[in-house]
Amino acid sequence: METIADTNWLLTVVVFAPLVGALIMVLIPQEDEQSHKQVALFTSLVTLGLAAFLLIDFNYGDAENLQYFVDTQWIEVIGAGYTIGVDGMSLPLIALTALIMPLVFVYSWNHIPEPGNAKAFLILSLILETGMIGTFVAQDLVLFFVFFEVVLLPMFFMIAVWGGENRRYASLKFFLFTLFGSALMLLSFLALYFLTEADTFSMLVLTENAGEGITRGTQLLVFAGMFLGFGVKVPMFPFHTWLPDAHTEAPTQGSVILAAVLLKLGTYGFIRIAIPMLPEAAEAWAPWIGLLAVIGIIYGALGCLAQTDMKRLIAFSSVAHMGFVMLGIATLTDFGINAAIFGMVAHGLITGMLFFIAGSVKERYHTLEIKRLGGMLAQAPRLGWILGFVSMASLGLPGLAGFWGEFPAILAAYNPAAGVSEQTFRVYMVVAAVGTVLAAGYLLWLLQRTAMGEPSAEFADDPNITDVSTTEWIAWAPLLFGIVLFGVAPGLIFEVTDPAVTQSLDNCITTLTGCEVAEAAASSGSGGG
Amino acid sequence: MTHNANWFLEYAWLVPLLPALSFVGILFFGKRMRYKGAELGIAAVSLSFLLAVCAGFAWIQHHDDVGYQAVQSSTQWLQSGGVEFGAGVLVDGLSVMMLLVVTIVSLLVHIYSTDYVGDDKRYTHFFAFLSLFTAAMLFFVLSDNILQMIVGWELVGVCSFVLIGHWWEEKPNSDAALKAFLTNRVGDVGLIIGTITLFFAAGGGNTFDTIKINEAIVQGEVGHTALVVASVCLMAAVMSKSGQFILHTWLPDAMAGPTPVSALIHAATMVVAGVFMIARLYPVFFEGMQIGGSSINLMATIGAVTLVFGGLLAFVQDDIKKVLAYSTVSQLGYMVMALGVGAWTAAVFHLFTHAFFKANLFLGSGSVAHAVHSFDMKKDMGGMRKFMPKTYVTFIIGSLALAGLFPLAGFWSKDEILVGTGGWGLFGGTGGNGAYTFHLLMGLFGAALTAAYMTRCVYLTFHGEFRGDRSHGDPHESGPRILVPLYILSGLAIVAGFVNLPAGFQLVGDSWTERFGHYVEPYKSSYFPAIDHATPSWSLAVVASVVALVGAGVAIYYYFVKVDRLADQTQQSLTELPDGLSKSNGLAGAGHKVLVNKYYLDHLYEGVIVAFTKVPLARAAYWVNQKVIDRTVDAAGETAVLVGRQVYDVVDQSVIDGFVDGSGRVSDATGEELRQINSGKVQNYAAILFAMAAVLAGTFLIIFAL
Amino acid sequence: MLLNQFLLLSAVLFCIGVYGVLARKNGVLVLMSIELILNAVNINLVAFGALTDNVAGAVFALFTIAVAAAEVGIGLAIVLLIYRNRRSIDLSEIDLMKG
Amino acid sequence: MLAGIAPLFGATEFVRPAIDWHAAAPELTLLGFGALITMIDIGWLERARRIAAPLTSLALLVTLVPIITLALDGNDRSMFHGGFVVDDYSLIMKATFVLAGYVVVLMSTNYIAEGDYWENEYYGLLLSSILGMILMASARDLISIFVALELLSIPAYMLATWRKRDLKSNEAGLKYYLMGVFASAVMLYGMSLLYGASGSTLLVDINDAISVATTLDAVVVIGIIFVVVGFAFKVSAFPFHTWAPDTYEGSPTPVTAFISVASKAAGFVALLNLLFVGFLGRDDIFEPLMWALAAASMTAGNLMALRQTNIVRLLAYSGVAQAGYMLAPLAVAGTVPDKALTASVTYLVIYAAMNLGAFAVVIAVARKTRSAKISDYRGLFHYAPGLTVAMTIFLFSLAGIPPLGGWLAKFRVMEAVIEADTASGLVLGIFVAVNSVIALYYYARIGFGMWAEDAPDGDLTPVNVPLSLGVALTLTALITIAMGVVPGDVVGRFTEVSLLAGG
Repeated sequence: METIADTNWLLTVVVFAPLVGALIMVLIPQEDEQSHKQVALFTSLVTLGLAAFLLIDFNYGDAENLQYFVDTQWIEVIGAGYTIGVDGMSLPLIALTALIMPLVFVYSWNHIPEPGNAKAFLILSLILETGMIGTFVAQDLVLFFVFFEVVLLPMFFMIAVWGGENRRYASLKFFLFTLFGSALMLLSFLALYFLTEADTFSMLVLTENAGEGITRGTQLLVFAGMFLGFGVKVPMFPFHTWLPDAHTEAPTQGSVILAAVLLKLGTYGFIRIAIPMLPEAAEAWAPWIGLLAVIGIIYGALGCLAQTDMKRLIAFSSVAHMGFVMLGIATLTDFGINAAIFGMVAHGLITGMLFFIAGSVKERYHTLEIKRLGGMLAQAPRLGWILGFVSMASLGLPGLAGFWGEFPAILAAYNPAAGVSEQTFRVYMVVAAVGTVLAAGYLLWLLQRTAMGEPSAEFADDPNITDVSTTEWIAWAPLLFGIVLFGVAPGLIFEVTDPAVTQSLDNCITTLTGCEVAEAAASSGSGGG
Repeated sequence: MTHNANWFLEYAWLVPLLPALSFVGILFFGKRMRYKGAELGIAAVSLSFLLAVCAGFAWIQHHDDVGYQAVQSSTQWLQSGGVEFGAGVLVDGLSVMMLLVVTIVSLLVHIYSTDYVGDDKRYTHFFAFLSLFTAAMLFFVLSDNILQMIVGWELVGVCSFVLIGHWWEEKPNSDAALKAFLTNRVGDVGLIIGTITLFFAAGGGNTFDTIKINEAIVQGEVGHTALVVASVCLMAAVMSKSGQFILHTWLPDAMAGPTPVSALIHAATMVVAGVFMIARLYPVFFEGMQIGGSSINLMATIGAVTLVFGGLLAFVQDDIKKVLAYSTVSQLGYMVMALGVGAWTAAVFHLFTHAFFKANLFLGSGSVAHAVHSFDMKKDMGGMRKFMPKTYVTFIIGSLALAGLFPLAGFWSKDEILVGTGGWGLFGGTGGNGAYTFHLLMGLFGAALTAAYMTRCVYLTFHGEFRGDRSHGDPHESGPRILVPLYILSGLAIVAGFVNLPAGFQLVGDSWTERFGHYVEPYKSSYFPAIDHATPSWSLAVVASVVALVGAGVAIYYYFVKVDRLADQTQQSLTELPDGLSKSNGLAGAGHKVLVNKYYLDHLYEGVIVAFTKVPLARAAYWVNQKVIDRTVDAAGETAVLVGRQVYDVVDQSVIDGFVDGSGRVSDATGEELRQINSGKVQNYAAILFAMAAVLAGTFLIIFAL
Repeated sequence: MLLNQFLLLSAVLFCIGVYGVLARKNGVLVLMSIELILNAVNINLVAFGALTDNVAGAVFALFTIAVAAAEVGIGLAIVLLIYRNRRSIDLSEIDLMKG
Repeated sequence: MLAGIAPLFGATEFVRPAIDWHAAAPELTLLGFGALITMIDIGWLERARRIAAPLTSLALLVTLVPIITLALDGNDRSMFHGGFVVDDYSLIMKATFVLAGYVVVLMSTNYIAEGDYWENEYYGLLLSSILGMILMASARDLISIFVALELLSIPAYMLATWRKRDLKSNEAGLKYYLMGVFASAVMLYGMSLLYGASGSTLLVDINDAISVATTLDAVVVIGIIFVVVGFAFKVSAFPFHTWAPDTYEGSPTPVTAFISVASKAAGFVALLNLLFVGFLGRDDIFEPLMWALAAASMTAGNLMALRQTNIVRLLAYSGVAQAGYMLAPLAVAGTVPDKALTASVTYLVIYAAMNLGAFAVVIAVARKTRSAKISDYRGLFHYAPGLTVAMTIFLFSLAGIPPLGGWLAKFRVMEAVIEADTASGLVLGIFVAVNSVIALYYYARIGFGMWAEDAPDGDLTPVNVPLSLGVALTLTALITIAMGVVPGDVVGRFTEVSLLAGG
């Protein structure tokens, strides 16, 4: 594997820069909140800067191969390596994470949720960032697992400490669900380790190997373990119930991070690990994943229609949106998986933004009960319009980012990968398309109830209800811009992901057709790094 | 033309770009401008209009030079799965025609709006979205692939949503906006699926390019099943966008928006997007619906039903804009029916003429409403002729054009549609793609209806005595910014029909006939099916005119003669005759006396036409519309919410969450039980220890030693 | 000399000891019962050692005896302590902590 | 009977066995210091109080020296026909015991000094108990195992009863003592049977003898089971755990920490010695036995912990569950002995760090609240953020959340049971996975209370953490994190051990 020797350190720095910031903040006394905010913001900006450099420096002509590849020993005794690298599949997600965090810190500038303590809050956020970026760059199953879990604790506390009324239940539920999933996922990782001849956790090798030498029955079981692990995180129906609770109770920043990045860890796991490593099992499970995905789409939408709380509604909409992402993945086609990655980024921007709005609404109205809101367009017109805009993006309006996650996923379902039942997926396609109607239904309904009409008597003369503030503008503008940019020029993302996705699937297909091209696969599949 | 003609065709993408830039400009800087953004919008649309005109001339030249060859310029938009998706413009007669229609109507509406919504608090915002709509619509008509069409299709839908809900303070307005958007979304399901089917089925697979898809179909490379599926699915989209029966209910509700919006979006341009799409992807429908070979098909039938249904509904409206809205539904029905019977040019031509006279009528109604601050013909209008003579004239011209009276624009286009049905075999009319006699009859019936309801509308609005509130003084004529667009549009309503005089029209030379069809219809190009053109028929033209005149005549007799006279007698401004069957009050009694003493025609009218058409049929249609179709739409929404509640309460909260919480409780309870082991008594502990040791020993002994 | 006799004796002693530990309420008697078990062990060890002609068994027994002495010493101390504090050495009453 | 023994004495000239002083140096050092402290106590009485704790610390640190030199030397050593063995496994365990003892001393310093207790004896007894433990690490003979066990247990009985006037402490000591003695009696009976079946007290010989099925199978089965039961008591595996919560609750907290970590580890060491050297040939017996114990311990321990209101009792039950995890690899010890041993040792080392840390926090918090109620931990974050972060680290490490040390421990356990590639192994793996989730519930609940709830009575005076306790906390926290983040250097180098059969 040839490497770009000069900049290999870059990825490590990107991953751990937030942690360094967090360590510095540990040394600053708690009272000095301003310094904490500055350090946190600065750290995340540095990370963003590094990520931006990564984006520039990344060799797009070679997006299918891992770049900035580092492979050293980490825990020799268990054969786990510190193996990191980035290719077209992970690059957009890293960029998304690096972008979201500074916005969260900007927003936190004057929105530290109750009961305060900026120091702890910001440190946890930075640890989260390291965990999230780390998950996207990890190329070793154990490393992946560790980063995957690092995210858990800070999020738990974010909900538990800075959450709403019912935070205890929500945080525990979140924690238990995810841990349950990841425990089974770990079992699957171990099984992969022992069942393949290579005895390695290296994702590259396991991907090349693509389940060779594992009997079909075992593959199915191992895949099921990962399915649970990643599926809980996504979350897929019926493992989704933690999500609305977690979102509803989490502070705004927590919701944003949760929606924008955390949920993607699960779907990313599917496309990075579960499918390429066990293509045969993926093929067998695909109809079931697809089924749960479309159930999620419809179910999430129906759930939304039943909500009386704005934040909970947005949370449920995530279930539906991630359903589209999973449908794309379940087709096992390059179209579908490209769409899924796009959908992940788009959902991150859009739903993240929706949660920001919900947070601001809560701050102004001190309630998120849809019934009591109304007339936001009259009292805070910009806020109302932004809500309208983002709702449109969320319901998949072409020309905005959301569309490119949904439409290609539906498109891919028309013609799933060979070996996956076409009839079944065409039914899914129709159901998913119907889901778009419901999506429009609940989002517009939300918009109508909250933004349109006359302000209710309760809030009509409330001086608290002001329009978008400066910090909010700074925090939101990049997201809004991103929603438009990727909606108009979806190629920006598709062109990065496409080579990587195509290659990862090529490898699966090669294995499926039983070609003994181990040599060829070894040279191409592991290239780059 | 001094320029290289092709420049305007290749750079046609500038036409939508200008209003798009204007949208951004108005959005960010509009409030700070002198005229609050309106000037930017008008300037951009004017430029677009000029470019469109130039493109029109360029196209004519191009067509003369090289024949019907579309100019396509595209670039890669995105790439996925190794497939490249292009973005580009497709310029041919159809799109150039649409450019002209959209830009001119949009420009006039822009100008009109500066007065009409002049003191609106969201004036700037209104213009921003007018610009965006114009851009989106132009983008849509120029798309060279279906994916791009979807984008434009949805964007115009959003603009429609925003503009219908322009006065969102009132719940009915926002309801109407939601209804419009959601109904369209339902159709979009069809659009998405149909598009995807075409993507995989046509053009060797994996392309959205309209020309490639069309060519593949024309060359017979695409399986029939796929085309049936695609055409039926796309038809659903057309039905929602172009207000076809049964997805039309949003369109009358959409009248909640400001009148200029109704004129531009819900009469002239956006609602014809469905028609445009059929025209653009005609091979899909031609093959999928088997238009060429049969005498009945889904599309033609939907069109026919819609045109009659819409016409009937227009009868019973009291709101002037609703009359026009149902009229639009009816006219769109004509267009779809025309396409359904294979009369492509007739449909597109009707689209062209309809845009002008319907926009004219809408803006005219707006002018009246602007004066009386209401749209209710029965309550707040009447006798407006005296206050607004100029508006009256333009309105009359528009009505006549709509009614299809010679020689106004509507006459020519409607006549072509009737001819195109091929059902008029009796006196020399021939050909077409089959004998759609039923559709011809429906079309004729619709023509009579159109004339009649427009007569009613004109009477109620402009004749009789003013019934509105005079406390703020008399209504007065609108200003020039409203009137000038009305003049221009009524002028167009008069002359627009001449661009496509029927072949064999002996009054002019052959080089003046069928100009529109010649330049617009991609006949014999590689991406158009082989359709048969019907031969125009003098006899049908005469019959159609007579039918329309009869329709108008009956209504004139009813309103201008009978109602007027009764009004004179009773010294009241009446809107209709009291019910002849009821004698329970004085007014009704008087009416009844008049009735029984009059001509046989009365009986014919009362007993047959009115009694049969207006009262039961129109009212029945209205009842069905409001109580069945509309209720279905609402009920679908309510059911979804209800189901959502149920699913959420039962499945999510009880079953799934219950399972999760339940397992927690079971764990807790088990833990509690297990705690009993620790009784605190040390000898119990010892007993457990020894008992377990003994049990283990016993078990293993049994396993191993025995 | 039959090994079984010693083993049986040892087993019986063991059982008596276990019974005592489980059933007697008096702390001192429980301690004595434990001594019985330990002695059962000793008998076993010595018997087996003799059987296999191996000194280790006897050595083990010596260690056991020594350690048992220490253990019982501690045990008596604890029982005494409890008696001082509670004025009772009834083991069934000692259940301040449970669950 | 005597006739059988007499010839032995008469026939053989007594030859002093070769003694490798270096190998025995750790034990001898500790013994020397223990004796010294006792002497000083006897001589100086009260005046010795001030130096007792530092001297004990010194003793433990000095003991580390020979352990390190032995490790650097790297040779495996064996004495007394293989009854006493020094190999890398025993060295890492000795180091663990000594360090754990050191941390316990740090934790005890102020606790014992501030409570009205005898100090000199306390440290003397602590040292002898540790001596028993490090002896256990080298013991490969039934007799030395027994002696080591008693040497580590008997002082512990006394330490548990250290608060003489406290009824709970009395009760804790009594229960610990009675159960301990009873268990060791049962174990001894088992040992005597094993001796009978093999004719030797050396574990290697026992293994040779019992690996071949004989007519004495029943004796072997009962022997193995009784011996295992004796140590199952020591490691507080379900259902032999009953004493643990009561004793933990009643004992002085540093002693509890000592019992729950060092004493439990010693029990494991003995089990490992026995299983891997003595019974390895009979995996058909001990594997299912260990499977049952492991599965039952982790499940029951976790379930019982769910309803606890006292943090020490909760830690006791969590300790039962942790014992279950540690036993899990032993259920596949016959199939993948190396992996299983490594997994257990890794778990023990990491468990020692994180559990000691948790108790250190308990001690620190009790300095203010004078209670061990879980409800008193509410709002800890608001007045003792450092302690809260530390406690969070320990609890979630116990729960096995990366990147804290506990995850590596669980990972290795999972690795071992899955590598065995048997159905039972896999099922056990799922047991571990599911139990991690249950366990998380009660750990996270404490975490939630500390971080997210308000302090009872709104009392926000900070907790005064003395220096030595602070050192103990820092040490354990750092080790806990390091084990998870860079285990390659900390654990990997030491726990990749093989167990020397001796001889």
